[in-house]
Amino acid sequence: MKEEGKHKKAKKYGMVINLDECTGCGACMVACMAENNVPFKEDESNKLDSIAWMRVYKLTNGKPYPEAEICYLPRPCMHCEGEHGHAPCVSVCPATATDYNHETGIVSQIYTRCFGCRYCMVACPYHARYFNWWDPVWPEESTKYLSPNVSPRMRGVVEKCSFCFHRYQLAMDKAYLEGRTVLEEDEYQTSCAQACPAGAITFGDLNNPEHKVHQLAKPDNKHGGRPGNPNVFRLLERLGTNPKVYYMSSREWVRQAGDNYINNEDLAKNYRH
Amino acid sequence: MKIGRRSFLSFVIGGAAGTAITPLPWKLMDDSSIWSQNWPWTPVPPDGEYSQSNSVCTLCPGGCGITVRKVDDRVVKIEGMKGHPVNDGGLCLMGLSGLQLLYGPTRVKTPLKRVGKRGEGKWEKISWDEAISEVAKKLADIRSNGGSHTVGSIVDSENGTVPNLFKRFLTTYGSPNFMTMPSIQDSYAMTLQVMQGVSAQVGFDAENADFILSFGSGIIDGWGSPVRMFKANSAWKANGKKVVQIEPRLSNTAAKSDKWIPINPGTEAALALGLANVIITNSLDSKKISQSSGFDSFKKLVQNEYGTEKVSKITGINSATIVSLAKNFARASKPLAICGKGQGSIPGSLNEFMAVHALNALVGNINKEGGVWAVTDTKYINWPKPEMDSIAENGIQKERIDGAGSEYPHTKSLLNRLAEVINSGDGSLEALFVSGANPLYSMPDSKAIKNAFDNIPFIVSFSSYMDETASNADLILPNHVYLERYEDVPTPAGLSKPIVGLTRPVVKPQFNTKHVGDVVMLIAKALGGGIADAFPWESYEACLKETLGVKWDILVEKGFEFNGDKCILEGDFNFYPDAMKSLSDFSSVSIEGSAISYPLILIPYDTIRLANGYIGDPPFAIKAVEDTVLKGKNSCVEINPKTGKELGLTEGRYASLLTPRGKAKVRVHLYEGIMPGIVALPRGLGHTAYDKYLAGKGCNFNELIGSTEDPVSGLDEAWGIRARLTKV
Amino acid sequence: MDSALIPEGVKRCSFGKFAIGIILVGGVLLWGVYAMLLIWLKGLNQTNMNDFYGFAIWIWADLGVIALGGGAFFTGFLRYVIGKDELKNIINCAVLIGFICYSSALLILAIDVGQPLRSWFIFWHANVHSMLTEVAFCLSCYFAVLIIEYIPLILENRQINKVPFLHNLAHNMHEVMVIFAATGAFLSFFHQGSLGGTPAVLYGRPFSFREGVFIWPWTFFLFTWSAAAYGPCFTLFVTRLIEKITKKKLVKQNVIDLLAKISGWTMGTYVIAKIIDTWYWATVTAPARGFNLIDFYSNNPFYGIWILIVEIVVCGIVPALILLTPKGRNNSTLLFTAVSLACIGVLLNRWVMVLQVMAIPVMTFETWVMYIPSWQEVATTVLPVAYGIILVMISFRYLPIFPQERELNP
Amino acid sequence: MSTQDDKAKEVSADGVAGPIILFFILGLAASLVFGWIIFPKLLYSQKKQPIDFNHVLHVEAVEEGCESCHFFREDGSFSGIPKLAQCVDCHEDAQGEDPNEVKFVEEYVANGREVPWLVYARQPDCVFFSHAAHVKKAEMDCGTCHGHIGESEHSRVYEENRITGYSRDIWGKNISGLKKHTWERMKMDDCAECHTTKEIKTDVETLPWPINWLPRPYEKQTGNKARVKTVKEACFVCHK
Repeated sequence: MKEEGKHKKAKKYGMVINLDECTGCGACMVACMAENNVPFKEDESNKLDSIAWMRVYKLTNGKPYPEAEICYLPRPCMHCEGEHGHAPCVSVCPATATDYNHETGIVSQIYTRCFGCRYCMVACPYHARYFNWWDPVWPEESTKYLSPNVSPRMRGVVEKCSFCFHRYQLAMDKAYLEGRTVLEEDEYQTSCAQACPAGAITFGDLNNPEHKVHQLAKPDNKHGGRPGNPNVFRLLERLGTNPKVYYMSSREWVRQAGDNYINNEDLAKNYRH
Repeated sequence: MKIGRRSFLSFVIGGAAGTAITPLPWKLMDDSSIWSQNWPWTPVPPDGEYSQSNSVCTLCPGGCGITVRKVDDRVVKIEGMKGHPVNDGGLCLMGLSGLQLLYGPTRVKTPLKRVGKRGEGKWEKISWDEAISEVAKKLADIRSNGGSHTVGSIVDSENGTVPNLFKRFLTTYGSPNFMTMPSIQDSYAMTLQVMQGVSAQVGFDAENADFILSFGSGIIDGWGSPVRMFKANSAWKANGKKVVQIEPRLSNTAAKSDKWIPINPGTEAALALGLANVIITNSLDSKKISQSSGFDSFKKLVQNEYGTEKVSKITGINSATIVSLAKNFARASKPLAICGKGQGSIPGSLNEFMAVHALNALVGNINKEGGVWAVTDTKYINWPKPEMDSIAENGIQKERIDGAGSEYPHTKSLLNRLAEVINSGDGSLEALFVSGANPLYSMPDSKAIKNAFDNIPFIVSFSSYMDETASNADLILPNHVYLERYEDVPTPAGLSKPIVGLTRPVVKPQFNTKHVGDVVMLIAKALGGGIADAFPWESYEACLKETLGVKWDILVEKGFEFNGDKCILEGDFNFYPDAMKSLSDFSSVSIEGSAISYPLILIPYDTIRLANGYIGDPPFAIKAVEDTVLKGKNSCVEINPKTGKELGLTEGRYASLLTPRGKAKVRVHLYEGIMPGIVALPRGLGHTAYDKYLAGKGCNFNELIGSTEDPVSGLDEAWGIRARLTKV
Repeated sequence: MDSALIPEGVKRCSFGKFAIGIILVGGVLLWGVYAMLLIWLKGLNQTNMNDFYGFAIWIWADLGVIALGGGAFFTGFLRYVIGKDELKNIINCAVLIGFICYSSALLILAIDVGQPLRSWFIFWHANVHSMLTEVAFCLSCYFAVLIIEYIPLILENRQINKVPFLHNLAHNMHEVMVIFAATGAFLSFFHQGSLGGTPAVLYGRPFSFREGVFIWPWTFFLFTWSAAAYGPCFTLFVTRLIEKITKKKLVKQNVIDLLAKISGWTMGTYVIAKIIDTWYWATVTAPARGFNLIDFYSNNPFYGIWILIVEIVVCGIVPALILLTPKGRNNSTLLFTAVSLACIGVLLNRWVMVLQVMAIPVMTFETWVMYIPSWQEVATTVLPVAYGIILVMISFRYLPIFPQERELNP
Repeated sequence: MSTQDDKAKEVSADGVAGPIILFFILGLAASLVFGWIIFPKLLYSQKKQPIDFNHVLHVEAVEEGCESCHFFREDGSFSGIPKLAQCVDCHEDAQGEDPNEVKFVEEYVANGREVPWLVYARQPDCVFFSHAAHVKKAEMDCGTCHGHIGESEHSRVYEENRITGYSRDIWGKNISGLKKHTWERMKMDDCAECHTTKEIKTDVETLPWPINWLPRPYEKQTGNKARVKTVKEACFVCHK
């Protein structure tokens, strides 16, 4: 009973990214960097050590010219729920520097608690977690544009997308002042969703039937949030990470690229039982 | 002795035991960890009062509305302005990283005077008074020696108050050499001129079209007003509208289109005429438009010369595809054909533009909903005609150095010819102003441009950034960046409804810079006489206020304003102007280089993540560039795996790219999305100036290509160049 | 020069020779220390780790030395708890190796974390769900136990032992050692297991993920068991090595034989369990996540199926069979081959469970990532080896590590 | 350690135990003195506020108590220490003879320079503290965290931890870390004290008049009680 009541109340912020509309322009990446004081260094072309909370991947269908197709896939932190909040990265952190918030469904990362063991990075199959290998250095004048809402990270800690949680905090502050405790859908939007020039990113409460994300993804909470919309999929659904970022594509090969399948496997049967 | 040692030990042990029960070790342990949590070299952004202000982004001709988020007097974020007619909340990655241009290390912080050799990077800081009197003195000398027509200026476009101040200045000074950076807008304007007899800008009612046929235009790669096109693209997707992309490479636009049709590059005009043939032959053309003049000649041309089989051979597209494409296009209720490759920085072949425009006319979408509109300039600049003295009168009668208006009577500016004219000694410039442009980087055949600039004794840059042109100037008079200044923003590229926007200072100028408009006026005033009298305004801001008149208040409040309804110019459509006659034996727009020594064809490609105009990529944007585009210090070229196999080149290999104009060391990226035999290189890399986050990364496409004059317009029509790729 | 410190009745090389040895190895040690300081001062950018390779050579070395150091707890367990009395003749060596391995592991961890000054957060803000927390707690506790086990050994130095109090203390400590040995065995069981759990709980990584019993994945038990099997092999390996270098017989063959036999049995059972685990993983666990076994071993320049064969057959079944046959145990060369193979096998297993896990792309649109350690990483990994060699040299020279030495070398 | 201790006992028969115990006690005493008295003095540097501020005087002069100067902005953010512009509303020119006011007007108002106040309660950059949540939603008094600062007539000395750079108020005056009042320490555990233990009911009945009279659609809909209780799963509540 109690569990049920709790469930009703809990929000589950998530995203639906329409891959048909995503143009791969990279605005989400930069909007995120600018919003979250993400540092940069002289050479960022080695993507193995380039911090990008939001990273846009380029997918190909593997066919030769001229049948080749490409699709872009923006990848923020998936804010996995796993089973009951046991996100792959959260349960492994030895110092409780990251947690799963049951009230919002957001996976946090506390930079000042993190001591840099990087176990969470190993645990995350999405490569959504980034380590500060270098001291973040801003050119002299450039520190002026740093936002006070997100603390700059120091060398030696892990960081990742927070679904712009500070925007939630600021919106809540305003709500409190106005005597409210509930936010409207547009009061809390992530920087990437707001910036996307193609309008491909939708953000909101997956548990709220009035929110657009819920209507698009039709998540089935009884079955680990599985999407009810046949064009919607999640990355690595079969691992049971229960991510809160849903992708939408009308193309079969794109949907299949979201997960691993062994040859001749009956896809539908295997994980939609 | 023994006791001493034991006593000491005992003292130490007592001390250790005692210390353990004092706060000392525990507090130190805690504090040292806290110290590691806020190392003094990690910045702590100060909090303060939040505020927002609206403005317009001018980093590209897109004209997006922006909302700037501030904390006290610091700008901390730039976002798209909700409800703005161009971008309604969205913003591209360049616009989003604008703060790095405002506060970035690439800014020129005070007027600089060259002390070393040109381009050596040795500067002396000077005051504004010194700087202005230096320019004025130089110009006064040139003028008194009868050389007023040898002073020129290069600005980004001809629209808006700032370019017009330059123009006015040159006019009253006595020079016709007002030059602008080339773009497809020039070709489109000329097409409208030639085929419709109107002097107008082109506008696309893209949002309302339902079948978009793009001849290589990078709809989502930065063509037109980028964010507006992104939005249109999403709307097409949502409403099931069709997009067909024709180009030899699977660009992002091609990837997002409903159908990608690879074509032999340079043969787009032939395809357009081939499609016209199918449409006319099947009587799918708009009956009303076929009454237009020249239709019969046009019909004859396409039916005789552009039969489907022949076009198929020229373009490499199979006949069935051509026929079905033509039929689908003609049968759509609001079809729209567009051209201008990539982001549209190369004007291109006028024949191609005319052929595509004819295609639009055939399906009757000129000045119709979802079609191509000829829109008037926003004529809000109505300054009184200046008084001209005799030197000025004389000077402006002289021929322009680039031959625009004389050799090519319809063309306004031909910057692409400047280098050759100067280098061949056919003309010379004594002084050059460059504002809002970086020709040394972004004009094709950079080497020739550099040589030409070396022959100009006095170059003044008004750049806010240490770009390639500024670093090769004699004097830099840094402008405020767009977040620090007022300026009108004329109708964004390709917009069907003319609007005017206002960019305004959201922060105080961060450095010792001055508005370029003010500087031009100050120079004019220092020169005195009629030149000074032509600028009666107290300051640029006063000039702008007066110019905009009643619009000023609205612009200050809203940030943008529509420019009336009567903006469409009709004109009489002519299907077969003289200029089109050369199409009778057309197969491909010419390309430089011999096929024997250069077996491959090099084409540029544009991506929205790389800026290739006046502004270089700020750090955030360059960070967003994929590692298949830029790897370490090298650009990656895209080649088909088949081509790779023939050349023995594998993924990631270093290779040497050679063209008749230059060479570069590149890395290979094998890509199934490109036609075999073609090499594609991204534009926007290979800067040598700006800051360390941009300089020295990759190679500049413009160093590898030359410019080819379009026989009709004189504009640059080069779409590629022959090339060789070898292992290193 | 230092003859007064050398145990009575044994011969040691000249001090000069010893000093040269120490200096040579000390040079390597200093190189490692230099690299370590570089890493502490400049940060982990000195390594070749990256966002895809969050764990690298160090964590492998960590898991490796802890597995090899497993001889300490298992021999202790056999000697004190089970009562295999003969093993008293090799227990000192096992304890010494254990001490070296565990102190090395802790040192490596201190280098490996991004914020060493905050590493105590693992205790203060412990997350009980994390395998690493369990590892940290058990590792520190067990290290304390090892210190306690090592102290009496130091106290047996000829000079120290002259002090009556210390002599008595050593004696008394030996008496109660059974308690520590039992505690050590218990702690070891858990942290070896937790280390096994470390990769196996990563359900986002189908290569390392294992299902399990209650809260423990199978590798929890596999790691413990493998440490029990392979740890004593390392003890034997080091003993043999010291024997070879000093050209002396130090432990009687029956002791060696007993330990080798027990090791053989544990290894044999381990290999069987490992095969079952691998089979279940390859046919049930991985396919359920969309992976064929061969997916984990193809499309990359290094990690081929050979790795599985070497680990299970060459370094598992083969040494187990040798150790299980009296002939194999009694043949010096065969025995040495077997223990060497065993050591390689367990190191390979740990490598695979740490490094290969990260090399494998999980998202379909990613590719394998290869990694080569930087010199700083190599130096810091060699550092504990050098330190270990020095400690062995000193301990062997001044402490009665091998009780049978005098008897065997009259 | 214990071995030495035992050893000391053992050799006491020899008559050397005396000095050994003495030295042990000496060592113990010295370290205690150092750790408890000298160390805190060394750890903190003392800084004076630029202007000696009289809260009492100001509270008397204003109408809305603390919120007259420390107010909420419309966007829900809290203004914190007043900016110069705010002070200038009253202190365009010196109103009295007080040397502090004169100094303030001459040095800061005249030059348009902000006063570099040292903020006793300044939390580290990683901490997100919502005044709105505490003051508006939970209706807590300023004093719960800030103590009786409103009743101070002088600005006390600001003590800064030399290692961390924080105000001493975060750790608390007492070097042992113990406190008597809620406002005496502002470490994370002190926040957690409230956040993990108190289940504060904001059911309609429990709220003071007139709030209990107002309709509260959210709680009604969901039957939820607002909670302070943030267990371990709520790092982001207070961190940024």
